[in-house]
Amino acid sequence: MFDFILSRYNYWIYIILMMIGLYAMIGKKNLIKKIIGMNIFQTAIILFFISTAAKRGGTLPIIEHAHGAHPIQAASYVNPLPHVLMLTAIVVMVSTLGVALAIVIAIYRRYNTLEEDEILNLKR
Amino acid sequence: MEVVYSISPLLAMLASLMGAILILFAGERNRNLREFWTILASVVKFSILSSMAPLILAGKTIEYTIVNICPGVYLQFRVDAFGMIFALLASGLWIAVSIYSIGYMRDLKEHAQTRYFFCFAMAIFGAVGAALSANLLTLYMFYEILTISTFPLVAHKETPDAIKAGRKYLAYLLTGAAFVLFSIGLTYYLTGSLDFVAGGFVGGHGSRNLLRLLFITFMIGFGSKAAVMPIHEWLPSAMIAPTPVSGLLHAVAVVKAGVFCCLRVILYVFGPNLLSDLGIWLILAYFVSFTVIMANLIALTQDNLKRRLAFSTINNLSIIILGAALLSSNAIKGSMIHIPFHGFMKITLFLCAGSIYVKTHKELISEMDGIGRLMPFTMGSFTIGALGLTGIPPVCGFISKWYLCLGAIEAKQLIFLSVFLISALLDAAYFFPIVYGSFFKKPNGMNPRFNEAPLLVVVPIVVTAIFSIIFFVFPNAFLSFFKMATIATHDILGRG
Amino acid sequence: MSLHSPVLAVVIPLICAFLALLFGWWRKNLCYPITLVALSSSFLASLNTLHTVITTGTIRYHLGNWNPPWGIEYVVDHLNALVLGIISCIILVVGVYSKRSVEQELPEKIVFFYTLYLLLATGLFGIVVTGDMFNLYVFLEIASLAGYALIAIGEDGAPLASFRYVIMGTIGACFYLLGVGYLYIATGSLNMADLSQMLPELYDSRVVLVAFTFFMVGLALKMALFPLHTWLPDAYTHAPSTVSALLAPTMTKVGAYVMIRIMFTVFKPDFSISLFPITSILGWLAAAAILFGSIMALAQVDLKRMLCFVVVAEIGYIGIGVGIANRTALIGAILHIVNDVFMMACLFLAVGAIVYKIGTRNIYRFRYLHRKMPLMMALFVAGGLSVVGIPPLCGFFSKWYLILGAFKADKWIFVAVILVSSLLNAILFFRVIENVYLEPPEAGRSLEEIPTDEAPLSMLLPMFVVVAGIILLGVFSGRIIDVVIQFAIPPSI
Amino acid sequence: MRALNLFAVIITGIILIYGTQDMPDWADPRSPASTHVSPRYIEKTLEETATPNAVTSVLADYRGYDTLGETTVIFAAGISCILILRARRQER
Repeated sequence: MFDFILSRYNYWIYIILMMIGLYAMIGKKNLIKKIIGMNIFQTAIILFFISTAAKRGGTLPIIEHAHGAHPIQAASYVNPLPHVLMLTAIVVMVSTLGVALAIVIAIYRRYNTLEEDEILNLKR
Repeated sequence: MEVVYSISPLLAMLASLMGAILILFAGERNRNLREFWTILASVVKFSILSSMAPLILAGKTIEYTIVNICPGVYLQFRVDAFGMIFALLASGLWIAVSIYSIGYMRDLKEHAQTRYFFCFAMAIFGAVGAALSANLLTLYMFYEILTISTFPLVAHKETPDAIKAGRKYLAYLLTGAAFVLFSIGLTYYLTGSLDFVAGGFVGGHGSRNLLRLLFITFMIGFGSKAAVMPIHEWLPSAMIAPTPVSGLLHAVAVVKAGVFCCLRVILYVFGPNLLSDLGIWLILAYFVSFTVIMANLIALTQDNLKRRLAFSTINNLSIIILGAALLSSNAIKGSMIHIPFHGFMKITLFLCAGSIYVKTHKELISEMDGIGRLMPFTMGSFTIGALGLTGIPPVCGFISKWYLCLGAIEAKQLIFLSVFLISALLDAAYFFPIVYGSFFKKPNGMNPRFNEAPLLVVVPIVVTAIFSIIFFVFPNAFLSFFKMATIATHDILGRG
Repeated sequence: MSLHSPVLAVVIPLICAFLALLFGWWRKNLCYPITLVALSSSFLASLNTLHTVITTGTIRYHLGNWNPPWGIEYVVDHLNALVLGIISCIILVVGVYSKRSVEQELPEKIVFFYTLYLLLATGLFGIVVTGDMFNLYVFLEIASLAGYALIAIGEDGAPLASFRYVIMGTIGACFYLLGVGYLYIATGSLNMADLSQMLPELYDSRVVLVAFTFFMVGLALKMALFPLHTWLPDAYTHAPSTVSALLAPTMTKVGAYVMIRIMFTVFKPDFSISLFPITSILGWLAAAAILFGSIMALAQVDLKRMLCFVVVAEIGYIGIGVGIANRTALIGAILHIVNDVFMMACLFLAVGAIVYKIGTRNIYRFRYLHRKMPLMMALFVAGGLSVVGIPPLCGFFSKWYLILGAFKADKWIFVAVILVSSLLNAILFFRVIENVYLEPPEAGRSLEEIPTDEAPLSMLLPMFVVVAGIILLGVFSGRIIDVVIQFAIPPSI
Repeated sequence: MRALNLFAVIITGIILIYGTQDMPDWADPRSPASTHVSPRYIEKTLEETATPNAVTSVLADYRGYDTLGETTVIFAAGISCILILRARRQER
């Protein structure tokens, strides 16, 4: 049992991070807090992906030795694919964040507040 | 049965579709051109249809397939004797009603006439399409086109009452259509086919109770259009529409299409054998008998002429369904010929009502005393129509009622024979006071001088009235309705 | 040429987006022609793709010439070739339409508008043709980002609606990405074809179950399936007319396509139908969506908002077809994707034209509209009747297949739901039709005095195309099924 | 409402944790992710792309198309921000 928890604790930590982020996204009334939640959520996903790349005993996926000296062992380098995916995902998430902030600015200019319920009151 | 492949059903359909489009293009500015298209389309359509009649009378059917819809179901026309009766009736009366409409609408300076004539053409398109359909899905398509295109006609006056009537019309008919769609889906699920077969095709598929349910949903669906009680309420309300529309609704297209579909389902989907096996025909027969009697009793109490005629229509529609439900050969024949005969007589009556309205703006029977002296042609035609609906010779209504009564005897159902007879008595009871009052009572406050409606209005009335008499003397005159009904009956019963 | 057509369909709008920005800097009115050129070449490429798929079967295109599963692969089979063709057609049509409406509503932002418009098109096309799970995510985000921004520049409430859409959309996309991550942990692959081969052995793995759940929830958010539709009505109501007309037909339908793709290609039908009974849950949710959408639509007086709820209901139709999950119902669902793209485009384009001309969307202020815009209103009625399900307009035929499918699956309650919603739709559209056509004229003012003030040709022409599409799709639905759709359904169903 | 949100979040978390039960142990070199597709990127990167850094070779070559998409996202985001923000200023 302890082994089981120990071997997966990293995933669990990210999942807890995700839950925090998700709660902020759907539960908070302040728009900026929602965006912060979104960021936490996305970061948790990035960490989750990266952690799948890990290999015990693996090192950076940069091939050091020259051709032909030893056959290259995949097991001795960590998995490069999740890193690549997350490089893309980080950019995507930053872009989302940027657009979200731009929209928040637009909202603030119109309503002079960032509290969702106050905005709804103003609209009424 | 020999099948002839021919494009003429499609051409007949295109005639009214093109007519409708041309009417739209002509628009309000070119009124004469627009009316010309209306008449031309109706004449072309009728002549194409009647050119097919000889083949039908020779016992053949005409087929034309447009496109596949789903496995085993095509968008397809198949003209058989029964469909031909209805198609000829609808397109033939369209000519009369078009001419009449032109006179009526111009005389009353109605608004939105382009929309009116467009929808009229579309309604006929739908009705004839339903008549020529080879299967339930094609039938449903044209049935819906008919329903939708009639809505603007019902609500034509655009007064709050008219809009309310239009809503009621749609509510009843679209709900009915939902039932129909349900039934068609179920039929396809059970049998994998939707093609009409004389004598029915659903037998042997599904459990008996499922088939009973199917029959009931079919009857609720199509019955809504045929104004079977208790789903008839929309029809009297729809009387608010201009009179030619009421004529179209009652005599030509809409309710007749409902009745036509009911008969299609009874005779070509279920078939007499299956229905008598399921025993459900008796329920249907009692149900419509109730409508037959009730509608006439209500008609007695109506003072508005058009409403009285509306209940008379409800009565006659149920008589037609009752005839088919009796499942005997004479009754089926009688109900089939009652479709066109009632059409001719009822349209005469409605056009008369319109003619009175055009001239005197009167709608209440109690105000019509002595009107026969003003409008002898109109009221003379009215008398012919009334006699016919009561079933008195020498008007064609007698023939159909005679066969219906024979059919009731043949089916050994004397109770339904008495239904026919009582209904005829009641017919007399509410028609003859009108005739009597208009000719023999003194008009109050009216100048009893000859003052007939415009020519375009009167001529169609007289023509349809004369036809009602001709059909008595020669039941096979012109269109051979009687012979077609015989062929259709033979097809249906001959197989079982 | 035909070999490259799927990728050309995606890349041409992308390149032209840069060009539009570049040339737009110099001359503002160059954007519109560039957009049209891009979209029409994209459309031609899609047609070519569709033709190739029909004649020679599935196209596999290896980007950068790396074999899958190592590289990214485009896989175009009958399903996505059809969706690609339809979507590119509508995007082009809306593009043609956009000119006047954008000039009126967003005069200052034409350049950026068209740039984003093309990027949105790129994103949607990319989602449809790709055969790689992660690539799909990237293009999903391109489309979504462009969508967020385009919605945010709408009328008064638009930024807030758009912000909510950002939040919900991001949750959806992140859930999808989580699903990809879980599948990656379980299999090590991102390629759809590769995954579908490896997954059957792992169907009892909890990782795969969770991945599947997250795909479904994420996509349900993206396609606005009840009860996760909450972002849609606000967002599409407040967006500029052209944007709603672009997003309402395409975005949700692409979401539905992805859902079908994942349920029946990445995962095998026996998993989605029996091992993990997502289809029955989906069916019930969709039935609720249909009723909810139709009833909520009844409560609206704003025509556009009403249509937004109709979109929610229409998504339900697709969902119900997928939920019933037999061959007939799936034909209905896919046919409904196709039909719905055209019907929604028709309705939203008409709303755009109404707003352009009279500046209100309140259906009780549509009096005389049939005098002002006779053609536009006639076309609107055609679209409305199609949604109601009047044959021979296309909306009927997908309903017909859905009803047949429901009968075959013995789900009579779904038949009832579909029929009831047709009636509710009838009330909806006849209410509008009544207000347009039958409102009695004001006292002392005859109808003849009201001048005709028809929408410009650049709006009418697209409407004609769309309505022609609605009629032709209806009449030839049997043919479309024979040639394309029947091959789009996995043979094991 | 608050309870409902919390409930949804907790359900999500539970489902996610439920899924981890069948995952390979953390950093297990025999996990599918480490053995199925990715080894080729490491073993062949020098040979096929002449790039010692496997991440770079995947980013720019094997899955270069994703990177094109990534730059497009940035482009879209930039245009979006201009579109949203500039518009407001002009309205004033």
